[in-house]
Amino acid sequence: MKRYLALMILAGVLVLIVLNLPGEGQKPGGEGPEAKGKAAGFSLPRRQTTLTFVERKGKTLYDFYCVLCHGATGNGDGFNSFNLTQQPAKLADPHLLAKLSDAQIMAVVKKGGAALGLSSQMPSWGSLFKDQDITSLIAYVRTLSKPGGE
Amino acid sequence: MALLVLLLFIGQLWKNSNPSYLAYQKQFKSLLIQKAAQKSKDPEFRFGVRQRWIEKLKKTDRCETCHLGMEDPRFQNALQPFRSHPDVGGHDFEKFGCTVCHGGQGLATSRNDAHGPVENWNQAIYHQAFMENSCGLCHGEFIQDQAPVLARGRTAFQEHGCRGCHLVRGKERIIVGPPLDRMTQRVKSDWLYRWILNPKAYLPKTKMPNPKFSPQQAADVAAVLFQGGKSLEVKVGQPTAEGKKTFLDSRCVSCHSLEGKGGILGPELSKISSKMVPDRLIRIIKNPHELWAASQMPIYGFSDQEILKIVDYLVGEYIDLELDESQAAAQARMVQAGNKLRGKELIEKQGCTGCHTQIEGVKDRGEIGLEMTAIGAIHISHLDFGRIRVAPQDRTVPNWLYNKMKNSRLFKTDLKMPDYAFGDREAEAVTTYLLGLKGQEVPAAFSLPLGVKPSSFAPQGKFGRVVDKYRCFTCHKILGRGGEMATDLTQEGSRVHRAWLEKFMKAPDTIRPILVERMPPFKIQASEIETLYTFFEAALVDDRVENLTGTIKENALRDPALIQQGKNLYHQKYACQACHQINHQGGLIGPDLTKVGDRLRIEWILYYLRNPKAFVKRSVEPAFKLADKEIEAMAAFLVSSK
Amino acid sequence: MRTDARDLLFQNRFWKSFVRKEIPVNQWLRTKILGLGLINFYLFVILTITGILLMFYYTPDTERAYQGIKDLEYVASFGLIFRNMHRYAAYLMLISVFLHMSRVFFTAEYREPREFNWVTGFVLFLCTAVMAITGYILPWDQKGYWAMTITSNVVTSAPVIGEKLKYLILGGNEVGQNALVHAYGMHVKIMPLIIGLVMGVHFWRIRKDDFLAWAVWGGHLDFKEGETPPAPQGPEQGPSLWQDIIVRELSKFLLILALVMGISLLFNAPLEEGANPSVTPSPVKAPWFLVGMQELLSWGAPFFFGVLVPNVMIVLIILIPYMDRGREGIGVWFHPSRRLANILFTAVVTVYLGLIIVGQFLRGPGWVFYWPWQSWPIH
Amino acid sequence: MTERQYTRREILNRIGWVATFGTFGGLTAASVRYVIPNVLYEPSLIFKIGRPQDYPEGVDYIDDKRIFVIRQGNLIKVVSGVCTHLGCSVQWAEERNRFECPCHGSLFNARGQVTVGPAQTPLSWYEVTLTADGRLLVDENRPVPFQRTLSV
Repeated sequence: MKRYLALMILAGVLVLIVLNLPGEGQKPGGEGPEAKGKAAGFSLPRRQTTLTFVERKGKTLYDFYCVLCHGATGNGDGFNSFNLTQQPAKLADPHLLAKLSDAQIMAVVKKGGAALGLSSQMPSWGSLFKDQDITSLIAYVRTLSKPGGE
Repeated sequence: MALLVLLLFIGQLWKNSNPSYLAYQKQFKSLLIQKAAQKSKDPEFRFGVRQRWIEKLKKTDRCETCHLGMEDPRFQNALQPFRSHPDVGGHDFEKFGCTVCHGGQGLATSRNDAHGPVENWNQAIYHQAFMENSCGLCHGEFIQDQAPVLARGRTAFQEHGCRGCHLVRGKERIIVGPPLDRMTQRVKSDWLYRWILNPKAYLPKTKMPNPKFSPQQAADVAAVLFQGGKSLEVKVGQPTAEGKKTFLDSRCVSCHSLEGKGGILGPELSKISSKMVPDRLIRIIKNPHELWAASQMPIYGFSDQEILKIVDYLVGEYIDLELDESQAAAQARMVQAGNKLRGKELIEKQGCTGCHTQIEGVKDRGEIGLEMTAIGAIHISHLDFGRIRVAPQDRTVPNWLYNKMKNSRLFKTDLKMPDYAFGDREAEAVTTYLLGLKGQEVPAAFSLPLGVKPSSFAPQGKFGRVVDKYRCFTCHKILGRGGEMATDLTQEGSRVHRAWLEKFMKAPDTIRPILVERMPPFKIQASEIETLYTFFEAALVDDRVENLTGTIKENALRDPALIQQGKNLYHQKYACQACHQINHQGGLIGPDLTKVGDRLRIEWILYYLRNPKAFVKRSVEPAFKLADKEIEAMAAFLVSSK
Repeated sequence: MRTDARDLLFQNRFWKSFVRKEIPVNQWLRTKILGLGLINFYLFVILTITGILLMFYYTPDTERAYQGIKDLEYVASFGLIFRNMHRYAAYLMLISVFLHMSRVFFTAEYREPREFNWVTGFVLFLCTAVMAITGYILPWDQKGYWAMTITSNVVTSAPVIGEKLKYLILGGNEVGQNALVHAYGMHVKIMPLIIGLVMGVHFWRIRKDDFLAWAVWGGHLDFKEGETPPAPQGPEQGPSLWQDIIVRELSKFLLILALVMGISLLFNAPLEEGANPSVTPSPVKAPWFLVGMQELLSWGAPFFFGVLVPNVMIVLIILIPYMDRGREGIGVWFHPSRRLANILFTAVVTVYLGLIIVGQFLRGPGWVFYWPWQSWPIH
Repeated sequence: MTERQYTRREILNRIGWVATFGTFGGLTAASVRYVIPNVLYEPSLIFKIGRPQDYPEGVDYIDDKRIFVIRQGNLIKVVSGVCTHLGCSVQWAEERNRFECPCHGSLFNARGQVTVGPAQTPLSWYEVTLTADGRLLVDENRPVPFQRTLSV
């Protein structure tokens, strides 16, 4: 009798273990659930999920240097654009950006417009920016033409 | 039964051989094989825990057990946890590990335990918005460009006078608000009442927080503040066109705002008549320093007549149109009837003295708030979430601080702390700064202060008096001290011609069309200009520029061919007109170059063209790397346009 | 032949030397004493083995102890399981030692000639408790640190020697590196040694005292000690008898092992944050088996509740066999003649259990009483 | 041999015993596995030593890692700086073109082979590779023959 009882208890324990096991593993790749329980008035810090670290780095540069002519949204409507004889490129234009390869954009930024037969009012930034900076700049510029991008 | 034991043991084997990170590692390996498919070589991959042990920091980080693509550029755009870490300039993972910057539990090898928040580890991984708090750990307080959010947070912490109530060891207490003596001679009582009730209603940009008083409490407090003798009655005349012209010509809006437009340094003026007693306005314009030593306002040197005209204009024109006279009268009566005893108690209890001095009959109780020396390392159990229910995964120190910044009375209503009502951006910045206050130091080998420590440059003597009178530091920076609004004058002696300076000081004109703020015309005396230039010439020079003096061939620069060459360079090759104006032609980004030869010394132009970033680090000017010949031609062209 | 091997295994002098010839070993399997003594021993074996294993990763250093435990939890193969087993076996042992003691009390087995074994047994119980307390602080987490802090403060309430005693236990004035090393030394060196020795005495006395009271063997009350017992009933003495006994004990051991492993598989041993003297958790709770004491102390009068009551209890319990000299009901469960004693014992135990429950589950921050359905104020 | 009929009881018994010893055996094995550490609190044997351009032509010694980095043109090699005799740090004698051990006078030629002295085995050459971000990665777990070099 006692033995059977013990067996049954143990069997129960085993069942429990089996039930418990799947909870241990985790599914990879998943981001945790975004803030579920939002209490009234309690807010969570903003998450800039749209931009990666590299793109954010590009944005800092863009917002300091490029924005003056190319405009904050890349529409070529920076406040200085109205003083230019040739309008700056509309970087938010998906057709334009689709045509340009990274290498081409890199070349324009590096050597300036004049060297490539474009507007000479686009200066060359090659001696100011490192290639890495330009890469991040390009990454950010590419987000401008994406729908829903910043 | 023995079988059961064996089963259990097998269960244990299973549990042991299936740590949660294994799934990630298997996934990573298959990714690796995919990425290496072309190379026809099987990638090497070792299963198991990966650990970085940073002995000097006492950190053991096992993050890379799952974050496997950290250093592999092929995983630049991979999904987490495999994405490669972006380059952060010289931060070797071998030297620093992960958690020293990111927080979280480095020892753990499962996602929840490592990222947190979990009960047995106080520090959860930092939210992206607060990441910069860790920069200060090694790079010190004054890190600026590399950690803009942190820098903003530090400035906000300072400017909003947090230090007045919160002790932070190693930082001096700064009282940021104006002294509140002789209020009867300064402001109207009904305005004072409204101000105390809600400062932002009158001046949306004010740094003064809302103390959240009830109307009765506000009246009590105003009653205490509103004392100090009778003010002088001044007969205010009709506003005149003359007064308006003086007011506008003096460019008061460089610092003061009118209906939210204009400068940010001084208070709003558009409703000034509802606030100030005219006599006080006169005294302020005459000599603000006498009334408040820390005032940033310069002494203009107006004649009494001019001042009266300005005040007539201000009082007559800038009235509060929304103000209901009868209501104002009622408010004034409320203040008169206010209970001074209760008001005094409130002032002392709520910590008004953290920002304001010289309140009659009120003692400063020092820092009455929580000590903040190590607020960034505070334990979550010390923070009261009060009536707010928060999901466990959001129950973190940063989230608490962040929400407190946005609404200081969120968690509890009966608190002393006034409501700063920061917006998202400011709240993030201040939280980041607070999280950076960890009250601990990194080993000396890790300490690498960045940024510029604010300098304590304090000129003495004649020059010092002039600088003090006109409060040059409000806008200009000299040798590391002063505001950002106008040009850094540290190399001014090397930069400009004396004749230009004299002319400019008497009647300043626009150099940079882009800026709203303008140098005000101070009515400065010739002797004072002399003092300024003497000091500029003697002390504020740069030898790199001065050393060029002997090498310049003045005659060669007057060669018309060279000038023409420079002109071509200016207009065609480098298209300088994209940003600079000459005779109203060109862009608005850089300074106006019309007659620049009158303004700038030739040495300066030559040196500046070599490297525009040499002096102004934050200049947006592209570095063209001009050839020496080109520089000469360009300089010749610029000088020629006198 | 296999039977030879079996004979060699079971039918030898080694097993027989355990008991005197006259003892009716064949009754062993029929006794109603639950076999708790040996269960304790098995748990002790499990604890020793897992304990030795844990020492491979543990360093008694305030800087490294906690990390060692984290290593066990996160990176050492089987580390988590061994730690869990150690922790839960310890709890089980505390409980089963206590049950063993209760069994002896309820069957009045402590009477002559087994008075001394009651004493050694009780000493073993105390030693187990000390092991549990010292083991509790070794992970150097918040729980252990603060449990040690309040335990050491309870000690100070002892008259005259209180402060000195605390100084001795902690090896200093505060809970720090020395306290940890002291606890470690006690836990892995001194206490195992003492327990081993006392256990030896306990076992030796068991054999010397003919294991159990006669009544337990067969219920023949009319036989006096030392007389030749009646002819064995049931299975013959011989290889099969010993085999049955050993198989049963082995099964029991496996059962215990399975229980310990099962619990360890399901629940991870608690580990709080690393010790942090600047953060006092509220409420600070002693280890669960001492929470009753803490509850007592919370009523005030530290000397009375913290020193007098427990010490008097200890002395009383030790003296039980010397006070109760009756001869009736030895070896019988709940003999009617001992009703009062049994009720008294049960009452004391129940009260202490109640205190533990109140202290553990119904006390919130500031040691304020909360019902389980009331939520604690969060601060 | 005659077929022996096992009763169910016997079979169960047999299984029971096997399981029991299996468990004990398994636990023992687990204990052994447990004692082998999975992570080490010691400097990693695989480490990065900066970029190739950090190393000028010639022999460089990295103090805390006790290795020599040798650069010849665009070839880079890494040799252990630990004397194979008793573990002293050997020194590079530029003018004599050899490694010298200050403790017992062992001498190794530029290839790391013993020329003189108590040391018996040559200094070992370690594998060095370039990481994806262009830094040198030394793996002390992998001795390589002298001929193996990294060209950058």
